[in-house]
Amino acid sequence: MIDKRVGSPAAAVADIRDGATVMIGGFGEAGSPIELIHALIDRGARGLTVISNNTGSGRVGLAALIAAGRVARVVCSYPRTANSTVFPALYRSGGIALELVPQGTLAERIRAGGAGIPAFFTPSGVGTVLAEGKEVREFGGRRYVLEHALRADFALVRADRADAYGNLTFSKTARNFGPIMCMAAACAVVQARDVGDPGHIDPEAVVTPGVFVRRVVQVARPAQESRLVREGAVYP
Amino acid sequence: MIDKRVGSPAAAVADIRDGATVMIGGFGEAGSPIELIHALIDRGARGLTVISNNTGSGRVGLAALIAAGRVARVVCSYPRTANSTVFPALYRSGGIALELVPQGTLAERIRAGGAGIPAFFTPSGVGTVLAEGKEVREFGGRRYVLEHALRADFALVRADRADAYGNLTFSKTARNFGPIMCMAAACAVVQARDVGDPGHIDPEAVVTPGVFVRRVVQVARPAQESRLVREGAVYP
Amino acid sequence: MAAADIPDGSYVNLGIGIPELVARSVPAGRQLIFHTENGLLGVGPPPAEGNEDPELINAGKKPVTAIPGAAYFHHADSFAMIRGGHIDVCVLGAMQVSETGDLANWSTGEPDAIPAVGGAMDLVAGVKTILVLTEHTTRDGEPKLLRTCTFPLTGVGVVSRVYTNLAVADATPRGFVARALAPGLSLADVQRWTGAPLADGRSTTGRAP
Amino acid sequence: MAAADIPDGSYVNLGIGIPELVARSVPAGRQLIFHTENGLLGVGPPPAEGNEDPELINAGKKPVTAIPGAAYFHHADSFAMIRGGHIDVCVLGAMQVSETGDLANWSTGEPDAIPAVGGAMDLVAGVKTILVLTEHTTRDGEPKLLRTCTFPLTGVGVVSRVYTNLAVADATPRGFVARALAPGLSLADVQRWTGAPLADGRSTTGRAP
Repeated sequence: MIDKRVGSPAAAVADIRDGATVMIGGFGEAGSPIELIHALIDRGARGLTVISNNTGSGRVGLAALIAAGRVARVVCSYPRTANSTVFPALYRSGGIALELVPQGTLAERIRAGGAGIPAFFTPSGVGTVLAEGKEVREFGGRRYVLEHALRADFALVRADRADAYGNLTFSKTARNFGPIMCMAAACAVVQARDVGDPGHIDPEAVVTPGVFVRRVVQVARPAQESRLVREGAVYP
Repeated sequence: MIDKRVGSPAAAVADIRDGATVMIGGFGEAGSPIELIHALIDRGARGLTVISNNTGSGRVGLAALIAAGRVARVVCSYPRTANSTVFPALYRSGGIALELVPQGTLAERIRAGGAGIPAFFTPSGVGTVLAEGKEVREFGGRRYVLEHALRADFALVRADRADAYGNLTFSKTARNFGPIMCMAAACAVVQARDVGDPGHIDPEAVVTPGVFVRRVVQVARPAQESRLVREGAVYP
Repeated sequence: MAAADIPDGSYVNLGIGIPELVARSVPAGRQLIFHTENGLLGVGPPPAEGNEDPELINAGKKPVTAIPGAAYFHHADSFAMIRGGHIDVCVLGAMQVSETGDLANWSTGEPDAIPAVGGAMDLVAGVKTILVLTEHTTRDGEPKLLRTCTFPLTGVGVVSRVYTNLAVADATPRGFVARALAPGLSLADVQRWTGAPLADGRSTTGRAP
Repeated sequence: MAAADIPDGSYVNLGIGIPELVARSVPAGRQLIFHTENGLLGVGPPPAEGNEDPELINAGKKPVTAIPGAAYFHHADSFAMIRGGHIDVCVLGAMQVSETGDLANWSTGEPDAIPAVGGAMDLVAGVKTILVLTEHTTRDGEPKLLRTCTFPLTGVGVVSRVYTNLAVADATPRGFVARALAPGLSLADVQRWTGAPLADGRSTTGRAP
């Protein structure tokens, strides 16, 4: 039987190599796959390119991955948040590269990567520094900029429910980038609160069909990033 | 209160004018909004451009709209089906224009229309007659063709459940083109089996958020097209 | 005042910070549906203390609730709503607004600033009506309403109307047009704090149209 | 035979008609998940008579069922799966296949034909491995395996392998390579019905690799 369940976050990320491109889900802490990120820190891969909406907060999760010096480059829409200090300091010192992308363009580039669309035109950013050097074309009297698809070797995503085939549902606004990152990565790795056999999820309610998911690991009680940050936690 | 419910299919399509572009949901009979199409026939608008995956079967629904001479042009991926005779005859006689589009390109052009993407590159159709005259560009050593968004004045769609805000769910493979056509039309008109107040649908289970829908009309027991065709029914 | 100008039944996105306050001043009898770009249509009021859910937040990453009739969706679908013109009104903050409606609200362009744009460029490109809610000047008293923005732009010719503590003014192809002034102020008073010519477009009733 | 060549755990799309039969001959102990482009992953066997649901059909518009662990989705998402390379194998019918893997399966190009392409062009452009299941010749005995297709193309260089009633042959940059022949036939026999040179690529065991 097809069974995408793996036993631990460590096993789920064991083949992420130096130099890999990794999409990391979440909008702030909502949907951030904190246990998978910590397993990636333990794994030790370096020189990563991380595609994520933010850069984490405090010294846990994504911020801890960056603090550990594992990330060479981030592709991101909003790399500063409340309690975000690790990325700003590293960026100012020249220790990390940044490709800044408007949030909707980031989402659409990821969706395009998953959907086999190599490039598309968008009105977002036209006439701004983020469109500099890019092709601009007029359609119907309005100007649009050409943007290219984003793909990744891995995606780390947090879901709510999952089944053995990799079908997923999400919780409220923790859905955010998860579904499209699963589409755009060669190997989508998902931590889910509740994992069951096929039939566990109503086929009408599936948000991410299993074909987009390679591995599922159950994390029944994920850590809450904001609480860890308040408590001053540092990983590892 | 925002309430998108209208009293009848006739009221729901009362402002569809001659020359309008109308997207019509459905894949064969699954998801075909037959009561709305019949109301459109009654309404009498002519010179329509219809965007739909098929061209209907028998002499009811979409086939009846075409048989009534109301459709000047169809944009379609598969204009012949079992029991499809109206379109083929009219097409051979030069009575209707056809823009043939690969099914995935049709879906993506509609989605693009709804998502504010004026054009995108796709690998589908490269090297075939359907790409003739279109811009072809190489990305990563592979050739892609530029395709443009489709939009419409109206969409006629069949859903399963709906609420007063226009949130929708669909039934099984009757979902097909409904969600993206709601996105791509200035006025999306939906017939649904079951219509209720806000809160009627779990926010996690909503397939089409209400912002994409203008009007909802309850049709508790929609006619079954294949049964009508078997019975030799003719509309009107 | 901005809330009063938004038509009944509109779908509205509120920017982070001051614009979030618009949700509290919707006139009685009027219904707006609030969108947050991180995947929720039908944002409700903040939760009671102790009921915060870290997975139910707005674009400012603050806890919110969902109204009956809400819907959740992923980021690509959320920005399809924005980019596709389905959101009627967006209320944003501003660092600078030009007289023809250029908006700068994401970066001062200083070399050591951490650039962060979020969804602002998509919102101004896709939402039908962009309203700006801001102080009339910077903390240092520099005008924010200018002939031309000096900071990096968020969008070109996108702002319809600006609501400040001193005035309500439209950005038009022919420059700023004042629609209303704060009580006790003359057009000349407001002009003094404005970095571009301010035409008088007040209706005879003195009310914003 | 085609079914036996599809690896365990593959996601498979079956074209309308003969290819649908592949679902019936999956070897024991192997699991394939079937995709239909009209919005279902996890297509099950046909329903018992009387249990047909007109809203649960496959791309051929025939009633199907859904397996436990299935998922429904809309057309744009379905073709994102196809175009994005997420479906492993597609089995299609053919009118003509060229020796380098060009496929013609949607139109004879005759002036009075009603052109209808469906999802075939997206499938051949997006699915990793395209297998063709067809009679070796037309009803009139004309070869379908050719140096160059004469009918309008569905895709260029897309077919990996062709399964016919006479042979299994790969389409390669150097032309057709026979991998297996029907019992009792020689390569010369099959060559006679083939419109392009057919190299001998049979393994010593005589089994398709």
